[in-house]
Amino acid sequence: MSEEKQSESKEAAKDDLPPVIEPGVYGELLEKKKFKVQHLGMDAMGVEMIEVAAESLLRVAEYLRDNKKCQFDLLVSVSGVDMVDYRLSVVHLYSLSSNESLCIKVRADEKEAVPSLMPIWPAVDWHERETYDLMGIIYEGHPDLRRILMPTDWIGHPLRKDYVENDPRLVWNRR
Amino acid sequence: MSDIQGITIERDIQSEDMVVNIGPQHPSTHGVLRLVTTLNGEVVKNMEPVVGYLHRSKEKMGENRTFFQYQPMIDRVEYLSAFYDHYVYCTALETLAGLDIPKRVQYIRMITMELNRISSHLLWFGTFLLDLGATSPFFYAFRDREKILKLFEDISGARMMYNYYRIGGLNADIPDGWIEDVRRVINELPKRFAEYEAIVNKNPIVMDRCIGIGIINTEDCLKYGVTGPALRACGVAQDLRKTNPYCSYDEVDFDVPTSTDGDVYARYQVRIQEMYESLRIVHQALDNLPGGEPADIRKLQAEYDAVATEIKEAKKRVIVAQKQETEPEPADVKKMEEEPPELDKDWRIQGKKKVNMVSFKPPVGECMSLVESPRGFLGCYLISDGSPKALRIKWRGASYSNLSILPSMMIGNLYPDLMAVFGSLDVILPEVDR
Amino acid sequence: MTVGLNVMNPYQLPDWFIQLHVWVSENIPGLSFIDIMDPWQQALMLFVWGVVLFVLISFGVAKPSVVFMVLMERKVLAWVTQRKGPNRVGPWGLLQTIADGVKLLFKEDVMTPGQDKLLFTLGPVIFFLPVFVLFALVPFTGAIAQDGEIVFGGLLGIGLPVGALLLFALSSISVIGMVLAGWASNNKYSLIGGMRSAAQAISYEIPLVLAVLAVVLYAGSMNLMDIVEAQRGPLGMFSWFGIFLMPLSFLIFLISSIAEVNRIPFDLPEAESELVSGYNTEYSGMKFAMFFLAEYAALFVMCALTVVFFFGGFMSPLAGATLGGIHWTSTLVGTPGLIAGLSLASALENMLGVASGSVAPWIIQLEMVSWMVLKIYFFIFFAMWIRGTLPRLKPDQLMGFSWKFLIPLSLLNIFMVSFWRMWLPPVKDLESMVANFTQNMPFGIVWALVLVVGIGGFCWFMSELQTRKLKARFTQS
Amino acid sequence: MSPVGNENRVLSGLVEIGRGLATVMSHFGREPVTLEYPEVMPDLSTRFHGRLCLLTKSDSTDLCIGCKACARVCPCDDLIQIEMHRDENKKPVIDRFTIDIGRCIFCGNCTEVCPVDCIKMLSDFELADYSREALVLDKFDLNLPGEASDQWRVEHGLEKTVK
Repeated sequence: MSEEKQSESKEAAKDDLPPVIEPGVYGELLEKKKFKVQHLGMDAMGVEMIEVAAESLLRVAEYLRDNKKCQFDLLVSVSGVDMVDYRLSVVHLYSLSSNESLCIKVRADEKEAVPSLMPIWPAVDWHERETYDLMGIIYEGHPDLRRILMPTDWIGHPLRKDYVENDPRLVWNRR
Repeated sequence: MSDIQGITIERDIQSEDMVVNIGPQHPSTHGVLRLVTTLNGEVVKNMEPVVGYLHRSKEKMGENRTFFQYQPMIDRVEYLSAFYDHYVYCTALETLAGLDIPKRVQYIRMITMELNRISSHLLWFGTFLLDLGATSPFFYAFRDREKILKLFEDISGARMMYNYYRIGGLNADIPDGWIEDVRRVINELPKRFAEYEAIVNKNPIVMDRCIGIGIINTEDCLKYGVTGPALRACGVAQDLRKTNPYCSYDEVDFDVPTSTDGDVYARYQVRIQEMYESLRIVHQALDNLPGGEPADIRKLQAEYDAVATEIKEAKKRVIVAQKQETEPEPADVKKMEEEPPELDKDWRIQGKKKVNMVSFKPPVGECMSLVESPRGFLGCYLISDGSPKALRIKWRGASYSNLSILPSMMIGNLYPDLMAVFGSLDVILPEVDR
Repeated sequence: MTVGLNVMNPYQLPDWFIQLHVWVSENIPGLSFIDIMDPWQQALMLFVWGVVLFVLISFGVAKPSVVFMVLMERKVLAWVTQRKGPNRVGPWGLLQTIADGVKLLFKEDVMTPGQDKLLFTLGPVIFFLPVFVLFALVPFTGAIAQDGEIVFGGLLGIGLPVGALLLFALSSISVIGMVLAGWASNNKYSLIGGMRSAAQAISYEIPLVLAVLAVVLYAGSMNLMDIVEAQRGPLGMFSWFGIFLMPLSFLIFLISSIAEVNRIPFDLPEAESELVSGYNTEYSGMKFAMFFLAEYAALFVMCALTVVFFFGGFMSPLAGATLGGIHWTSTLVGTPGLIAGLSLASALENMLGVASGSVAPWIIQLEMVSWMVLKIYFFIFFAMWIRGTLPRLKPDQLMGFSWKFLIPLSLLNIFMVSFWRMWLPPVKDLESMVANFTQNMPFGIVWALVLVVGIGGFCWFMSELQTRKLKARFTQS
Repeated sequence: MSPVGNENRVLSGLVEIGRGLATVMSHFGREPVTLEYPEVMPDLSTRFHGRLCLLTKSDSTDLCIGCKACARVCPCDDLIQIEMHRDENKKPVIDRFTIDIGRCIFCGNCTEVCPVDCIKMLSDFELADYSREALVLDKFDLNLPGEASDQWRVEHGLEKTVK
């Protein structure tokens, strides 16, 4: 399976065309409802991935939570991913009724900001704080966005690829 | 959740609230957790958990170590049930690389994981009752947990930091006689559990301290992302082993214990029942373990090897005979055409082709693997860019979400209820802080 | 001789102390100015006697027993949890507590700047003193009379006619020490612990005293010695208050006494899972050791009182019974015991070269002490057993249990005991007991009514209340 | 499912406390599970992750070929340091082999990748020392003599004797 994928991507690179990705169940559903969604195919576990633009994130999330066909009521995790050029905020959802998972990716804009999912899933509270703390993604609309794992006076966001280890500005590194 | 349990506070007397820092070092915070609590007398008015005292940057470590180098670090993420962390990590990589896992490996993983669930629940049981003030159950639970840890030491060489699962298989096969040891232990455990229940289950003090305290319902769980026994105690039969079977959990028969009360006592009962269910799974997995004892497999392998050598030698003799242009012996010709027997591939402890740990490079891709750890959903979100190091490893610990519900459960309750409620959530701080 | 001394002994000082004083004033030339008749000097003597008594009891009885109890507690808790317990210092770890004590003695006495130094130091002292004074009130043996004359007044520090009253008055002083310690520590855990201890002491004094009130009612005296003697009945150990006459009283007393000495399940002032160590969190070194010692001493005293009030004190299980045609006053005063005891006594008399019949009372005395100590240690063991089993209550449950359950129950109990006393007044022989049984039947019927309707209905009512309370918790949220 | 039944809570409470007391007391005479460590050594399994050692050939000469595989898979930075050169017969000669046992996490990664089954783990866990320098074990400390190495191999099922 994975080799196929690899060869596919190699071919795609040869033809200089983006690989054609079939929309998944939920992506299709969202597209029908006229949401702007970019399909990213399935991940290795068979979980559908979609990329959503920051401005339509909240509406998509609300739809995914409330629609009878989706009912993604349990938020599993929020992770920030540093793709060197840009930062992603990845949300994993789980549905208690259909036992399906879904992965939503949101690209952070120039100000490293994405809308907070607090109104939809209050469970993101600590997850978004953690992602802000470690990745520096600012969640607009989060009521209490501050560091959670690192000390409050820490400089920089450790999980970013451009993070300076042993930053001399920190007191304990000057010793 | 509940308002102050029938206690009304009258503000006749001039009094002020007291801010108590519970933790970072406190006997019942199970690690280094700080709860900034505002108390009005003994009633909790406000509570804010402060975490991060145990942050060891495990996610950053994963980005600058190879996959094999990172493996020992996983043990330290959640050290009470480290097999689950290993499983989740190995599964993520195995699915990324598209490896088939032999049945024997799956069953051994299942046995170790369920034993680990028991050992983790036993530790929870002991410390929970210690928080309530009972001392003896703590020692009993640790005594029995030690027996399980001894089994783990026999199989992996360490009591808690196992480093036993490998990408595509296991570090080593189970040692000889291990199955008998496991059977001995799991046949003894139900008697011990019965003793625990005799001390605790219907004890009036335990009942009064646990029943109706820290009540949550399914909406609260979803609101805070609470999973595991805490969610099942609200009446949701959500167990990834049942709903999204991984490993070989679809081949064993077990129930998902639930309760509808959603209070501390319900969570206690769910966990106790889960231990019995885990024993059932271990029993079945031991009975159906493909290959059985490693000694038998080795014996069979030796026999097959002998036959294969015979065939090889017959082949050699035939070739020599053909070179010398003489008639080969008919027995040899007949033997030559035989297929050398092969050990059942389900009996291996590595995939067909052993993964080279040092130079393992998964293909480009990403994967979120989820398992039902003793505390709830344990996830590992892994992104690979095709290099021997991960682009991003994210741990989704169940305790992290489970802890976030604590303030809302506590506000309005009494300060001593904190110990019962916090104990019943079974939060483990290294998993929160990573 | 005794009569003469009593006249000039208004403070009830013990005879031997007066005699010693007289001897000193007569025989030591420099001290001949001492006049036993001077009331000021008698007051001074009272003070000296108090100090002597305190030192004697504290070093002779209390501290050795505490040292042993600490070890015993650790050993018992170890044995019920399949461990070995301390076994390094001395044979079977016997010297462990002494080693701990020496360590605590040499530890630095840590004080933080925010503490109120005076109260911080006063706390353990106030906690410590009354508990050790309590030892003086406990009768370890009874008096021994020979030829109508009291040879030995019994091993008893102060034989007051209002012993029981003084006892509870003293034991409630300790809590002031705890509150002071909690307040002066400048630590929030300590403060909460101190507050809890005050609330707890106030709540549990009441059922404790009410339970003893029943005993006093039945025995007809507040003198502890008399209370013990009142338990000498024709049925031997079945005449003891705790076993047959007032088991409910005993139960209430047991529960409240465990609460009074702050042990699991009532150890809220020092609940280690909530308050780290409660009121003594900030204490170290010798001050901590004083808290520690006093706690165990209080447990010892409370167990001793349980024995005195309910289990016949220093009496043997046979005392008062007529068995095999012999009226037993103790185990030794009976055929086999007597022979053994007397032969041992005569052997000792021969060995020491003293007059015949002067050792036998001492052997009986020794027997009494052994019974007392045996019974006390049984209850201490029971408290440790409880500690190994039960979890801790919450403060609101603690209060509720005392005010809503124990106090009404003990009031009912007093009713019951008074009717029982009317029905079966304490007698020394079996015949009059049987006669009383039929004669005073109306009181018996009322007693049974109180027992069945009162206690039964109360228990049913409380159970119903508790069930409703538990169920209501679900509907609340 | 609700644990709040309709039994009399006062009576059942007394009975249940009695049951708890009896259960606790039933442990009174049982054999203690405590192991008094310096006198009684713990029963460790053969796979125990203890002190690292270097197995040698039967004649006590070095088995290690200096491939540095162990150093590469070690999760701790610079824990294992190896310096080697090749003699005139192109045979590897280990000049320096040090393991900082004070930083070792005893994960066993190194033992798994060794191509000649040389670096292994003993069941020795008493590793405390007075200085950090003493915890850096060199080749002299790590090498097991030939006989002991052979014994180790027999105990662990590595039957081939290395000449």
